[in-house]
Amino acid sequence: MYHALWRIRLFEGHVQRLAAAGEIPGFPHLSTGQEAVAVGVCAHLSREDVLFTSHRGHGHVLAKGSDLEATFAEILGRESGLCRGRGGSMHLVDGSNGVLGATGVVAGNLALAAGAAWAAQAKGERNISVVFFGDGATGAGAFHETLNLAALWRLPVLFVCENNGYAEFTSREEHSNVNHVSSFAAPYAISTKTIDGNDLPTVYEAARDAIDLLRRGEGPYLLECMTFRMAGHYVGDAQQYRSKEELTAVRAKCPIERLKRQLIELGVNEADLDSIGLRARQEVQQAVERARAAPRPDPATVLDGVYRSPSLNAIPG
Amino acid sequence: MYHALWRIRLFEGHVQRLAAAGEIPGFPHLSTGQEAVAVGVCAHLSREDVLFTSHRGHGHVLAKGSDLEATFAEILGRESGLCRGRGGSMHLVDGSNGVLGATGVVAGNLALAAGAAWAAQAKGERNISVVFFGDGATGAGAFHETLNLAALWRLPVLFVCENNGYAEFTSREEHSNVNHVSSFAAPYAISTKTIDGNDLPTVYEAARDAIDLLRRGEGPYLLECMTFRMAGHYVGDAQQYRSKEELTAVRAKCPIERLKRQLIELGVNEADLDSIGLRARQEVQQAVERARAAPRPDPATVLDGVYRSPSLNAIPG
Amino acid sequence: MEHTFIEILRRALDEELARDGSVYLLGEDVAAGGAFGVTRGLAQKHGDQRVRNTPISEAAITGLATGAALCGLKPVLEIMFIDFATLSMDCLVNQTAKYRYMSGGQLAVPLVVRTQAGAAGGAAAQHSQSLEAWFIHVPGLVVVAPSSPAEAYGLLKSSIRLGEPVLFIEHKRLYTMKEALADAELPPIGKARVVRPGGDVTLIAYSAMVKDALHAAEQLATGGISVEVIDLRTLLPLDMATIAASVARTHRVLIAHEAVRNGGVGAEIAARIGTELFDELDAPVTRVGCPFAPIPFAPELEHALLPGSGAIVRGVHELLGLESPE
Amino acid sequence: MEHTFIEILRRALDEELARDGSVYLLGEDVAAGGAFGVTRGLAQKHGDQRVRNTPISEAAITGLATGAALCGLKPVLEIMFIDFATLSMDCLVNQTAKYRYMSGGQLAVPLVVRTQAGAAGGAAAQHSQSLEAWFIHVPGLVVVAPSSPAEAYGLLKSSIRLGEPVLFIEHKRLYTMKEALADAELPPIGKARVVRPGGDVTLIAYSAMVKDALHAAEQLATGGISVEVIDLRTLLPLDMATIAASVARTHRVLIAHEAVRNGGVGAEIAARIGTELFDELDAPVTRVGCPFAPIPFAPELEHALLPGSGAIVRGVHELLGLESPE
Ligand SMILES: Cc1ncc(C[n+]2csc(CCOP(=O)(O)OP(=O)(O)O)c2C)c(N)n1
Ligand SMILES: Cc1ncc(C[n+]2csc(CCOP(=O)(O)OP(=O)(O)O)c2C)c(N)n1
Ligand SMILES: [Mg+2]
Ligand SMILES: [Mg+2]
Repeated sequence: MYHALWRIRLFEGHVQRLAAAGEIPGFPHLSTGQEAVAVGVCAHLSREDVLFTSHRGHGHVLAKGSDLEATFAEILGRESGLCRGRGGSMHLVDGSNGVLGATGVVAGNLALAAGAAWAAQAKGERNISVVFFGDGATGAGAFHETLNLAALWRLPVLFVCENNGYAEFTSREEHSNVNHVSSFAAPYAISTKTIDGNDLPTVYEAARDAIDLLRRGEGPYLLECMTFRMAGHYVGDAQQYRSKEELTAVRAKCPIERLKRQLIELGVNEADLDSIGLRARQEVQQAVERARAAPRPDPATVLDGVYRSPSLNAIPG
Repeated sequence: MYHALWRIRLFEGHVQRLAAAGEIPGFPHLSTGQEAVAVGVCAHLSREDVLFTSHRGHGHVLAKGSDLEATFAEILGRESGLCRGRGGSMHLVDGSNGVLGATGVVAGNLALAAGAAWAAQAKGERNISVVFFGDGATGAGAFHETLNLAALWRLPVLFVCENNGYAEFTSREEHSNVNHVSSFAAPYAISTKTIDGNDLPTVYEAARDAIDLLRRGEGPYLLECMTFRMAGHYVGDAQQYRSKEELTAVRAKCPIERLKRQLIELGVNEADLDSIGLRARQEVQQAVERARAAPRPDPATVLDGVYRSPSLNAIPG
Repeated sequence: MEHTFIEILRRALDEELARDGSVYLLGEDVAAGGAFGVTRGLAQKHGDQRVRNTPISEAAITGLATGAALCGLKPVLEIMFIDFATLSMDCLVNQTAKYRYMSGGQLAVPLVVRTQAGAAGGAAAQHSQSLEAWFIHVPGLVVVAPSSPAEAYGLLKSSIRLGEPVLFIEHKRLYTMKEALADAELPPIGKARVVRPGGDVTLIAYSAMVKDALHAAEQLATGGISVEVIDLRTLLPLDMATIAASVARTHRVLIAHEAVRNGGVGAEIAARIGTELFDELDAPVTRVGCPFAPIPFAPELEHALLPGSGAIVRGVHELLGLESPE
Repeated sequence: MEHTFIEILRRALDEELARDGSVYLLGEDVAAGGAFGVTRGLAQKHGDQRVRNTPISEAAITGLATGAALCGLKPVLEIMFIDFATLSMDCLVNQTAKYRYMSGGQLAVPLVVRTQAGAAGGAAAQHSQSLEAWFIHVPGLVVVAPSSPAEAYGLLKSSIRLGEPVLFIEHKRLYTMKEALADAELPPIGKARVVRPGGDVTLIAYSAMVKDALHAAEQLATGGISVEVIDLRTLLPLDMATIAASVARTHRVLIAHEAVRNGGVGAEIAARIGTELFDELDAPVTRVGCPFAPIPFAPELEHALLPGSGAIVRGVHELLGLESPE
């Protein structure tokens, strides 16, 4: 999992670099600093379990096991990307791997995740549905409507809130009086827990317990992971709204450094860890280069695939 | 207030009778059985305090002091109605009396009520804003978004939920695992109370305390009034989904009968109470007859008043 | 034997539930029969897992149905009034409609959203709207608006089997209309039909307005004017071929719908006819639609505002340069 | 001296905040300057009560602003992307737009909803839409779409002072456009303007498409084709008088907008021209708009899909029956 953390961290590093260089369209949102949540939760998911995420979803998709190159190619807008370049950073979908989608709409995927859980329940499958979202999403009505439905129908859906204390440039205090997202679960008697999202072992265990409960049909579950955005809201955000002290403090909380220290204390030898990091570095580097070399979509195909049937696709204007 | 309860009860009786007779357009929703909430809360409101309500709002409008005849005329769709026949039962507005409106959209007025409270706060006025809504409205995201905002901005708004255990034909249990609407206030640390909405003295005192708190700038407040719908969801609803026993039990809980017994116990003489009822009966009867005799809107004016300026009103098609 | 629009919708849903185990109904009060009784008895027959009540959460139930559709169910969601589809717009427009395209074809959303629209009997401004025009502007959606019970039966089944997100619009004024069920095969989505042949004017309508169009055509026939009435059936996609064939014979077109005329579906149809059939037109395309105001409550006002067969007759007379009787 | 679109919006808001104590700004991150910096510094200058951050609650903040407008404030609400106005539709359409009419004229909603629309730079399917067509279909609303900084300055001020609910649409591609501020008096809402006079073709556009229209007109001029460019400024109400005066001279019309062509604002304009100016037209009204697909992410695809000056030039050549160069 140390390796998985690095894959995400380095992947996001390349996104940052190439976005700044103008090679990546749009305005990607990095998950740098929040990797432990993605890795700790997805460690318990099978391919059949479905995952939904938000605008800050690169890490979740990689942690679920999607291909580095195809994911990066999508963020570059290439034909070899997960969505053939149609989706982009905020709309990653990898159906064959159970990644049913990121969304650019805050709280936009919560109800869809509940719907996927409903489908599993209806078909009598034991798969679960997981959705990642930010603390800002709790201001949206869809969050509360979905909690009510999920509790009422006992849906096997895991709501994972990455509470990083900010929504864009505005801190949590200005968004709500509610400090802990987990407190929204109480009225519905939804199982919930607030944990340190920067500590991988903690996330791993909490997610395991939550998912066991879901597989027993005792869902839903709301897992609040306290974490920190090490980068800006999106690539290019100068973060004037955050003090130097705050940013240094955040860096000190780096989940990767932390796991490294823990592993070393457990007797793992540092050189081995560094070589794991190095391996990740090479993998990501190579995937990124392959993605950058991949062909761009053919403009002639721009109107294809709005509908399945060509007759419908022929709609003019 | 005994008189006020009767005014509403009898008013709704006429609505029921004339709707059944086809004299009232649309599908009016009666507040029969829920009168004590309207009367107990509105007793503490001045003309300057603003009121918003739902599709089941006749009683609230009357309790706020709007004219019997003009209110009934609106429900009949007459030119002399509060909204000149443009609004109808679900869209009663009496601006001069602080009734800023009913709505046909469940939970549709909650945020507007918060906005009115914001205006009062911004202007430094001590007026408050009150909004009545049903338990079903708590399934709507707007309810939760508004609670968050009201708490965050400390708005002087009183949320009064009439929890009658039903949303249309579906009982509370099928709408939510949350039995008490007041429990939604906890995460926001909003002051709240669940009371017996069929007991006028209880409602009166609870509303007084809540409104005192709002006037001190310590708002918002969520007041949950447990009550019962003595009629169907709308006039014409056969209520097959409710058992005979249930309906008899509900009738036994009649807030008017209950207040009468209490007053008699307090030594008020029954004849006086009956004469109050009789007076209300006559008032309402006369108002209804005058409203029925009132002129209908002139079809030639149908396009007027979409905008203030005639140039805008001239928009074709 | 004749059935009402409501009975026939119920029968179509009943048959699809029986035919395909992946079809599920959900919506407010649907297990209790629904606000208009369309789903009455279906929960008892197919079980409360197949026909499920939801809370009053239009946004979430639209998302729920979309997510379930992504995972193999074929949900049929009821939004009680199209006026409340305003609460579903984010999901329908930003997610449901775009999923197939945004995912590069990986995922589809086989979802039917049944909703009820139109003005009648003092339902007033928030329960009477006709908002279909918004949806024909959204790539990825299909919009169906049946004009009679028999039409609704076939079109609802075709919609459920289409495999795309379909907005299925039922007009409240048609709910009590009776018709016998002709056992034809299911109508294809995207094909209009000529309901009444005629040679002088092409009259294009859909939903409840088809009734008014036929009524107007009757009246006009007595005056020796032969009107061809086209029922669009689907508003997205639009069947221009059927329209073109008719206009090539009549050279005169009137488009009628109940929705507000400004920015309505009729605008798109008129614009396309004006461009694609420019040389065929002997007179300006005429549109009949609701004047620019919310639907008022009072019956006199509602009646004065709503377009009907009278407005169509006047429009046709205008189109032919004739004096209207009244 | 020149200012960007963003700077000029800021100045207009700043001046209105100073001029009228009942003007309040609210929206997500507006006190922090807003996602695009439009409101930068205004909270510091006018206080955080006048310029207020809100949670991510598009539905509730639209209702909040509407309720406040009913009680004497003149809120200016920012919805960060028009794509998220989908979450405001219930309130805007069912309440805000109808309040004046439904209340029989008792109440008004002096509210401006500023929002940002259009495609650019890979913002992708959920951050690139042009949805103005929905709103011209809603009686009670006013829809304004400025085409340049100077225009935005006057139109925003006029919108704030109008006393009606106004949807004010800013195109993201215009935000960095620079222009000097001509100290003219404020433009009236509802009047279009001729941006470039010409005799051969009337080219109708709005918002960012006016730039492309002018660019196309330049190109066409070199080919000896004289194009009159009209900037609509307001989409609801529509200024048909200005359009009619132009068409009476040119007899040829092209309407261009970035929004999806099907069911777009251009449909209504084309339909009205086709009816009201039938005898003036020497050629079919041509519409240039986005083909029927969501906005794709990849630059090549986005570019291929979006209409621009090239499409306009081709359209004008078609309109004149000329072979297009390419
Ligand atoms: C419905 C909606 N409103 C506004 C936005 C603009 N926006 C994008 S991200 C964001 C902040 C989200 O904060 P949070 O949910 O905490 O996620 P984080 O960015 O912190 O991971 C906002 C307001 C949006 N994408 N969707
Ligand atoms: C947004 C919305 N969805 C659905 C409806 C249809 N509807 C009207 S009343 C009602 C039930 C409301 O229940 P509740 O809020 O408890 O109020 P009550 O009728 O019990 O007073 C429903 C679903 C509506 N008016 N608005
Ligand atoms: Mg956050
Ligand atoms: Mg109720």
